[in-house]
Formats: sequence, C-alpha cells, structure tokens
Amino acid sequence: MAGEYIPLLVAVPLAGAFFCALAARKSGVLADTIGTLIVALVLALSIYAVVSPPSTHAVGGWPAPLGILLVMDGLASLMLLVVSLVAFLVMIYSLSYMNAYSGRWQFHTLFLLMLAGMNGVVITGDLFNLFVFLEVASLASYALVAFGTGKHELEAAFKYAVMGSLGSLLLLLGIAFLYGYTGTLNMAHMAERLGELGVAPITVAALVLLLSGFALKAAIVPFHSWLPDAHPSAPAPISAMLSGVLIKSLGVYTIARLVFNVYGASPDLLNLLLVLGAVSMGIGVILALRQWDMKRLLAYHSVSQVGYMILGFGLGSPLGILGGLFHLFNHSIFKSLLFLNSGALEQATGTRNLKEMGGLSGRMPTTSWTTLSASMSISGVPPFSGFWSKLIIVMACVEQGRWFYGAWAILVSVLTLASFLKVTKFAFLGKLGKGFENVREVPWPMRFGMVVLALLCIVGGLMLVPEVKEMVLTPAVRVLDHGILTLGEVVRL
Amino acid sequence: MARNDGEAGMTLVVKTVTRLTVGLIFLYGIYIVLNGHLSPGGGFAGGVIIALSFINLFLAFGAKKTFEIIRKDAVTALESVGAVLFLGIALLGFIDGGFFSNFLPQGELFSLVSGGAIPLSNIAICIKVGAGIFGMFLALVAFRGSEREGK
Amino acid sequence: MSLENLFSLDLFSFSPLAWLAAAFAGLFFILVVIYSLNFMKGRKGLFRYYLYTVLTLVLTLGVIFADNLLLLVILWGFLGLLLYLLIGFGRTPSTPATARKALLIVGGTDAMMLLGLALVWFLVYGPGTGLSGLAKLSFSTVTIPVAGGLSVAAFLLLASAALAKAGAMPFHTWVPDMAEDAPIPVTAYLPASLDKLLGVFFLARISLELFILDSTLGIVLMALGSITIMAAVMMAMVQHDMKRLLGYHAVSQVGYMVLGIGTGNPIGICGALFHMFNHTIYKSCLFMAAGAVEKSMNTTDLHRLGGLAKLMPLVFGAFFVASLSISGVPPFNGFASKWMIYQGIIGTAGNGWTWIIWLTAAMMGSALTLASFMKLIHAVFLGQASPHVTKIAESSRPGTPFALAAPIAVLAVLCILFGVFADRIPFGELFSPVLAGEPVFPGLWSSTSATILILAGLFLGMVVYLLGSAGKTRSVAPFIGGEDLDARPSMRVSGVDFYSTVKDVKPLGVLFDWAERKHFDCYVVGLRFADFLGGILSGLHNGLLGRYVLWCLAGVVALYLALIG
Amino acid sequence: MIHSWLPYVLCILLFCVGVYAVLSKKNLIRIILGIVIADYAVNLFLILLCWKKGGEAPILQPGAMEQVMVDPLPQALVLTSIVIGLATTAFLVAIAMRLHERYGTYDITRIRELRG
Repeated sequence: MAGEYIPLLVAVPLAGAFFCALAARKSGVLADTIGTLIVALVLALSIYAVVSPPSTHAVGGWPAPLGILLVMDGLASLMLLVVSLVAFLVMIYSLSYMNAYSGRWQFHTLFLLMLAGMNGVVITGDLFNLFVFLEVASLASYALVAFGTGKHELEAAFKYAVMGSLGSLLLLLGIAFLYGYTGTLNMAHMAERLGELGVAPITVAALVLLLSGFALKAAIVPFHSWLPDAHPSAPAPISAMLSGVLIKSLGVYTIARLVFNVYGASPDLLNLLLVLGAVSMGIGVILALRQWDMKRLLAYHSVSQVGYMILGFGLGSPLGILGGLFHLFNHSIFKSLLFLNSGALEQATGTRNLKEMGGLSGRMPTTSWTTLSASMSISGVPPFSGFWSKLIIVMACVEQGRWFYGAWAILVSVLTLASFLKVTKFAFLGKLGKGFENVREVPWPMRFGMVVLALLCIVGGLMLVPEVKEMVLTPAVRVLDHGILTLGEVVRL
Repeated sequence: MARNDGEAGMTLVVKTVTRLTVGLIFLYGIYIVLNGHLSPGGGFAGGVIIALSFINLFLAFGAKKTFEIIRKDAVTALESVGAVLFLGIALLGFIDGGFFSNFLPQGELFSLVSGGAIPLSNIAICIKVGAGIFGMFLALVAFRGSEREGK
Repeated sequence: MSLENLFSLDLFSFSPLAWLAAAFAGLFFILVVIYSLNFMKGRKGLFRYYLYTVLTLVLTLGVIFADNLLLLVILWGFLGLLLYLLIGFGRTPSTPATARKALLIVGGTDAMMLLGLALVWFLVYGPGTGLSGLAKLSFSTVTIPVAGGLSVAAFLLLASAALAKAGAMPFHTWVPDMAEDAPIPVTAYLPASLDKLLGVFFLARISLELFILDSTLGIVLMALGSITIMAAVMMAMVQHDMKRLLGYHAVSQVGYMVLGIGTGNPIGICGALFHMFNHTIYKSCLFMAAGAVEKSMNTTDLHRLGGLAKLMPLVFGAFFVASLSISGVPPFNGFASKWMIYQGIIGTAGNGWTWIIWLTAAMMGSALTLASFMKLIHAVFLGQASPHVTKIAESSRPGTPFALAAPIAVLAVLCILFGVFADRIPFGELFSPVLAGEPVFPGLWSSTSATILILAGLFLGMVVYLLGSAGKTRSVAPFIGGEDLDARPSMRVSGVDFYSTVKDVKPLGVLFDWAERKHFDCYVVGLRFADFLGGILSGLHNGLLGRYVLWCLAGVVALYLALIG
Repeated sequence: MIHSWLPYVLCILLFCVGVYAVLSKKNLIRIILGIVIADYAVNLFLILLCWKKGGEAPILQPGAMEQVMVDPLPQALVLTSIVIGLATTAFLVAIAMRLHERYGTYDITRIRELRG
C-alpha cells in the first residue's frame, strides 16, 4: 500500500480552487501564481504516478467493497499524465490569454475544479464516486463554456448543460440498475459479481444506459451535437482542455473501463464500438470540411478523432488498444495545440472566420509553424505523432481482418488532411487579410505553451521507443487487455 | 423585492413574523448540523436551513438590511472557507492512515461528542452549503435587479 | 523500432542503382541551387527556402537508400510536406490553393501507402506479432508473390503513392497546377526531377524487389501508363500557358515510365529507369528555360510571348534540344529510352494482343508531344514578337544571367551526351555496372552511328538547299492578305490557337469540356462529393435542442437494439 | 396486491415524462423543469432500490441495534445526487436568465444561432 499520494491528485487542485476563490479575488497575479503552482504540482504527482508501481488507496481506511477505493493502475496513470501535461501547458498559455477577460480568480477556480474532477474520474475505482467527479468536472466545464457570457457562449452552455445533465441522468440510472443487481459500487467487485450472476436483461439495460451516458460525454455520434456548439464558445485555453482532455477522461476513458474492465469485452460489444467509432469518424470529418469558423472546424474534428480511439478499442486486440490509447495521448496534444493556435489567431486578428484571415505566416511565424505541425500530426503525416497512432490503428484493423475499417480510417485521414490544409491555406498562406498590417505575434507565455506542444507533436513517435512504451503505454494496454478486473487483484496492487 | 427607497422589504406582517421566526430557523439549522452524526440531517440539510433563514431575511427586509448582517463578499468567501475546512479535515486523516481517515477519538456512542471528525466535517459542510445556497440565491436575485436597472 | 535500430545501417541498403539515383539527385540539387541564386534573388524567406531545399535533398537520399519500408514511408511522407512548403514560395494568387491541392493528393496517397504498409506487414508476419515486425520489413529480405486480393491491394496502395509522387494518372492533377504557380526552380527541382526519381524508383522497387508481379497487374500498369501518356499530352496541346503546358508534359512522360515498368521484362524496366533519368534532365532543362523566359519577360502567357530566339539565343538552343529530346527525336536521349520502352512493349506480345494498344499509345504520344512543342517553340521563340516583348526589348536589354544560363546549358549538353552516346556513357559507364548482367543498350540501334548518319543527312540537305537557292532568296516583311503585319499587331499569329480545333472533334470535345470542368480531377470530385454530403449533414444540425436530444434518445434505442440482438 | 415491480415502472415513467419535457417543450424554464423531474425520478429509483420488507430508516438508535434496516448506501447516494441536481438546476436557471437578457426570449427554438 504505497498509494498515499493518490488522493492528493484530487485534493491538491480542489484546495487550489478554493484558495483561489478565497484569497486571490483582488489580485489576478496571485490567482495566476496559485493556479500555475497547483497545476505544476499535479503534473509532478502524475509523473510520479507514472514511474511508480501501481497501487491503491482506501479512502477513510475502509476496505475495498465497502469504502471507496482509489486505484492507480497503468491506465489511470497514463490518463493522469495526459490530463496534467495538457493542463500545465494550457495554464501557462492562459496566463497571458486570459488578460482579455475579467474575473481571473473565477477562471482559475473553475479550471482547477475541472482538473480535480477529471483526476477524480480517472483514479477512482468506485462507480458512483466516478459519477460524482464526472459531475464536478462537467459542471465546471458548463460554467467555463459560458465564461465569456456572450450570446453564443450562453446558448452553447445551455444546450451543453441540458444535454450533459441528460447524459448524467442516464449514467445515474445505469449505476442504479447495476447497484440493484450486483449490490456493490466498486468496479472491480462489480465485475466479479457480474461474472458470477451472468447476463440478465437488466445488465444489458444498464450497459446501454451507461454507454449512452459516457458516449454523450465523449461526443460520439449520435450523441455529439452539443460539442460543436460548446467547444468553440469557450475561451481558447478552455476549448483546448475540453477538446483535448475532458471528452477523453470523461468519455473515452470511462467507456474503455466500462467495456473492458467491468463488463468484459464481448464480440457484440466490440462490434458496436467499431460501428460507433467508424460513424463518428466519418460524420465528424465531413462536417468539419464545411466549416469556416476555425474553432468549430476543430470541434468537429474532435468528434472524428474520438472515433479513431473508439475504433481502436473496438478492435479489442492488444494492438488496437495500444493504437486507441496512443491516439488518445496524441490527440490530447495536437488538438489542444490547435485550439491554442486558434486562440492566438483570434487574439491577434479579432476573428475566427477563416475567410477573413490570410497571409499570416509572415506576421505570426511561431503560430504558423505550430499550427502546421499540429495539423500534420492530426492528419497523420509522418513523422508527426498522429501518424504513428493511426498507423497502429490501421495495422490493428488489418490484423483483425477488418479491411473495411482500415480503409475507412485511411479515407477519414485524407479528409482530415483536406480540412486542415484548408485551415493553413486560408489562415497563413496567400495575401495578407485586410486590416492585419499591424498584427503581431502573441506574447511569450502563449508562445511557450504552443511551442512545447508542437515539439511534443513532432517527437510524439518516440513514445513507441521500447523503454518509454514499457513505462507509459504498455501498462495501460495491459489493464484493458486483461479483461474484467477482480477485486482481489485490484486490492493486491 | 428589494428597492432602495426607504420602505424596503415586504409588509409589516411579514416583517414581524420574520423577525420572530428567523432566529428560530437559524438555531434549528445549527441543531440539525450538530446532531448530524446522530440523527437524520447533517451538514447539507442544516446548511440549507441556515441559508433559508437568511433568504427569509432578505425577502422580508430587503438587501440593505441583510447585507448589514452579512456582507455579500463574506458569503462567497465563507463558501470557500467551508470547502477548505472540509478538505483540511480530509487531509488531516493522513495523521491516521489516509485520506478521510477519522483521526480523532471516536467518543461514546450516541453522545453529542462522538463520531470523531464527522461533526467537524458536518460543520464545514454546513458553512459551505449555507453560504453556497444563499450566494446562489443572491446571484440569481441580484441579476434580476441589474437587468431591470439596465432597462 | 528501438533507437539503436533506427540509426544503424540495417535500415539502409546501398545498391549501385540507388547510388546512381542519388548522384542524379545531387546533381539536380546543385543545378537548382545555382539557378535559384539568381531566380529567387530578392524574395522573402530565402533562408527557409534553401533550408527546405537541402532538407528535401537529404530526405530524398534517405528514401533512395532506405531499405526498411517503414523508414521509407516516414521520409516519403515528410517530403510531401516539404513540397507543400516549397510551393508556398509562389507568388500567384492561386498559390495557396495549389499548395493545398498538391499536399492533399500527395499526402492522401501517403495515407493509402500507410494502409499498404500495414497490409504488407500483415502478409509477411500475420496476426499477433505486434509492432516488432515493422522494423524488419525491408526490401532486401521480404518478397511477396502477388496472389489473391490482399497482395494486389497492397501493391496497388503502395503503387498509388508512387504514381502520385511521380504525377501519373489518376493522381496527376497537382503537377500542372504546381507548374503554373510554384517558383520555377521548385518545379524543376521537385515534380520535374526529384519527385519523378522517387516515384518511379519506388514503383520499380516494389514491382521488382517487394512483389512478384503477375501479368494482369502488369497490364493494369501499362494501361495506366498509356492513358497517362495520351490524356496528358492531349491536354498539353491546348494549353495557353508555357509552364502549364510543360506541366502536362511532365505528367505525360511519366506514362512511359509506368508503361516500361508494367512490361515486366528487363528491357522495358531498364528503359523506364533510363527514361526516368532522361526525363529529369530534359524536363528540368525545359522548366529552367521557361523560368529564364519568365524572369526576363515577366510572363509565361503564350499570347504575350514570341520571337525570343533572337533575344535569348542560348535559352532557345537549349530549349530546342530539350524539346526534341522529350519528343523522342533521335539522336537525343529521350529517343534512346523510348526506344527501349517500345522494345519492352513488343516483348510482352506473348501475353496477348494488348501490346498493340500500348505501343500505339506510346508512339502516338511521342508524335503529339512533338506537335505540342512545335506550338510552344513557335509561340515563344519563333514567330513574331508580341508588343509586350517588343516593349521590354526596347526598354531594357534582356539577357540571361550566368546563374540561370549555366544549369540550362549543362542540362542541354547532358541531353545530347546521353542521346548521342547512349550506348557508351549512360550504359557503358553508368548503367552496366549497376545492372550487372542485365542487357546493355539493346536493339539494332547504335546511337552514335545513327547520329553521324543524321548529321550527314542534315549536312547534305543544307548543301542542297544552299546550292539550289543561292542568290535567289527574297526577304520581305511578314504579311497576311497583303497587310503588313508589323504595322498591325492585332493580326499577329501567336500560336495560342494551334490545335484548338481538336476540341471540335465530337467525342474529344466532350472530354475536353469535362476536363475543363474538372470531372477527371480526383481532388475536385472528391471534395465536391464531401461537400455535398456535408451540406446534408450540416443542414441536420439546425440548432434545435429538441432535435439533438431526440438523436441522443434514438442513439440509446439503437444501442439497446444492437446489444439485445 | 400491487406488484413489486410497479413502483420501478412508475419511476421510469416519471423519468420519461421529464425527458419528454426536455424534448418537446420550447420554454427554457420548462426544459429545466423537465431535467428536474427526470432527476427526481432517478433519485426515487435509487431510494426504491434500498427498500426492504419491514425495513427501518438506517439510523442507529440506543437500545435497538439489531433491527432490520434498509440499505443505507443508496440514501447517501441520493443525497449526493440531490446536491448535484441542485447545482445543475441553479446553473441552468442562471444561464436561462442571461439568455433571456441576450435573446429577449425564453423560446429555445428561437435561440439557435449556432448551427451547421
């Protein structure tokens, strides 16, 4: 039991949030300091979690089936790393970006609350506890979407909140079903009990409800319609967090846990995931191609890219899971970078409409090349990180004999490239847009965040170097590939 | 609704009844909180009741009078204080084993001083919830006010 | 895929042919840099320009020497990005669109290549082997016989990337656009030389080393090659812009190489590779000459050019040589390689009657190429000077700076050398050590003696002409219908309308019309279709919350049905 | 005799009523009410889950330690869920009020500038 540090991953950002609300109302600088320090601390903790062996922590000293068990296994530590890495860089970016908004302490409070919620979702081993943290993160994200309090922000926040609440209700109902059937909330215990009791109509119903709820949070077609409204409306750093990590920790991660570790992946279930993933990929990318609002375009790509991860999981083989998880990691990096870039462009030019931009590569060289590297990464151009994960997913499709899905992944990848070339074409190439003669490159904190993320996009393929892979990715793959967890083995961690 | 025209608040009847009951409601809230570990109730329920007493005050006497008793800033600050206290109690659990561990002696069953750190948590929750709900009420009401003034 | 592996030489193989290709790449790099010194002078971002140029060379060498398929795919994909960045140096308004189109087609086929890589990996190692197989997937150890759908698919997917890079149909449409918009040195560097080298070299490697082709796939390749030759040359004939016209020829000539590889016999493949080298020489020469014209005249519009032979004699001479070379006129190098390809096609006669079609297409293509170059030479160098040219010639004395002239001259000389001494220099010195046992320059054709005969014939004709017409020639100013042309510039024959009557032929006219409306452009058609689908989907997202919630409920029901069923 | 599953069915029906309100009502406030109804249906469901024949409230009383109690866990869950529901509702109401300020209407079908 070396898991004493696990609760800190939730407690630290929560404490930071309330300290911001308490002490940093008057001083934006203090709020920034607290926010940055807290996120840096969380990042350090997650790196520690990655390098240290898996462990658990029983909250309040109550043993597992009774109390809440926090579980830090390979998957959780990978997700934590993703979340806190992106959060840290986004936080540095926002130091300068959020100057345009009033109420810095509110931003930091909500940001840290969301971070605490996401971390909680990832580390908890208890289904209801997961629901609570999921709601904390969701509520904070609703509020962050409405942060600008403009017309569109409010509209998007309302729709997002209504649909998000509906999703949460489905989840709660599903949890109630499962609790009623198995009499436990601990996920590992639940998996054990489900194995003993066998499949019943109620377990299928619960699965459908839970899957729908998580799919809504992950914005999988047809549950995706809130995302293209909500993600563009938030301030850029928040969009980066929402698209970069929130939909993954709340949606994709939870689906993976549910399908592999609680229910155990049956062929029917995996087929369902494959179809869901493929549909999301296609519909998301086709819609993205038509967009002229840069952030909306990026948002639709999130729908499409989440499809890749689900497709990878749906293959069910170790290679497919590896591809899905690796794509999850990469997508967090490049999608948050793309949103940060859109924020930089918006701040410099005052518009998000691609038609009004143009020729900015000379004016904003850093933004230009970070955008290019992120765009190439998401489009799977070698040697950027996205290429590797797509390669693995395609290889996994081929390995399973799922030719159609492999070809589909390739087609979607080409369309992704098309829409990102549209972005770079209209924003950076060509003649300088009207009124942009005095456009300057954004200040250094924003550039710092973008450049680090861009470097991660470029060297992302190194995650596959055996030493790194063994440490970060393989344990996570093992957790999912291992199938249903049993309480015994979780407690023994 | 609260207007700054001297005759703030509702009619005399309401004011008088409120004056008589508001203290009782407040006290009842505190009772619920302190007995939270023994009987139904606890921090959340008690906090709501305490918040209701302030809401009563606000509705009957208007904003000015209420803010003489408790400032608006204090409400939002108290909310965070409650949260920090609660988190602090949870973290103090590390003294004895881990997060949320009950680090205080348990005391005698069914007496007021029992349950270790649970009553303390209840108090923290009460502060958080009471301030939170009252703050929420203020936020909604104040927004309506500003909207009308805007027009 | 560990680090040690990545940098060890196991990932590379240094075959003699690869060294030859690398030498050519280096040569073109040097020529293009010299050319750029003058051509790109005064433009912004020159540091980046030369950086990308050098990077392109490095990656090209990497691709040429790569033995590991994965390594090749990575370097290959990155080259597409560099192409995109280099096109970005163009200054025409349509440059961004062209850059996007080029990277989309090249990058899109790279994605197909990725699937091809996965298929090859699967064919070799089968399921459940994990990632480790990728690092061992090399040309020198792996051979896959083409049998069954999977291997065919794998070959076609890999080949599509090669075709797109080389600019063959159906992935050719970026080349003419790029020729028009990108700076000339970039066009001469990438689509004209390096990308051709890479594409055809890769196609040859997968056809020879990685896969064992059957005759059906060979016929598919030959058909593709023939269509490319004919369609592109027909398009070239009706172009109005010098660079665009040359761009279509860059497509058309790839057809010969694909055709040669498709024959599957040594002489055809040898001819294809030889043609690939020859093509890079004359096509770069042509583009660089066009660049020199553009530099001094500020336009490449055929209508505004004319009579430049007097002003730029050296460029004219080089252009003339390269034109004859690309048209396959003996004794220049284009003829030598085409001759081998013809023989390769005839060599496939054992596989059925189709060889007649391919041979006809190849020969017709050469004839039409010559025809279109007659148009080009007339419109640019001969004919009557346009007012635009006259104006520039009067105001300043247009010359060709050394940095522009030197590469052009070098390439023109190479055209002659490789043609006249085809059996000695390229084959004797370069190819036969490389091909080790493959047939040396074959057939009943000795290029050197043929050249002597041709020269003798020309000399004889000249003598006859001089003897017959000495003292009897009368020079008058050009006129049409008795009108003095110099006085009436509007009656000048610019050459733009040469062959425009082709469009009046009924079935061809329809095809040209469709081509103009981009019905054959996979890029445009694909985007149109995606846009159509997107329009429908986008209309569904109409902002009504109720509808969105309904979708979610429908999703719940669908999931339920899927899981109980 | 009422069937033992009837209360559960009624709960689900109530949930459907809430969802129906979200689906078909135009007024923002009614949509929020729909969410609240559905929320309480789920809470009710949780409470029903822990019911046991002859069960008492799960509170220890001096001298009656051994009585039959209902399952206390769902009650705790319901409390948490109520808190979450409260927060969500408050947030939604606040947003709805601001939306009314910006769009001048509570009609959701007229608040649809984000589309496509």
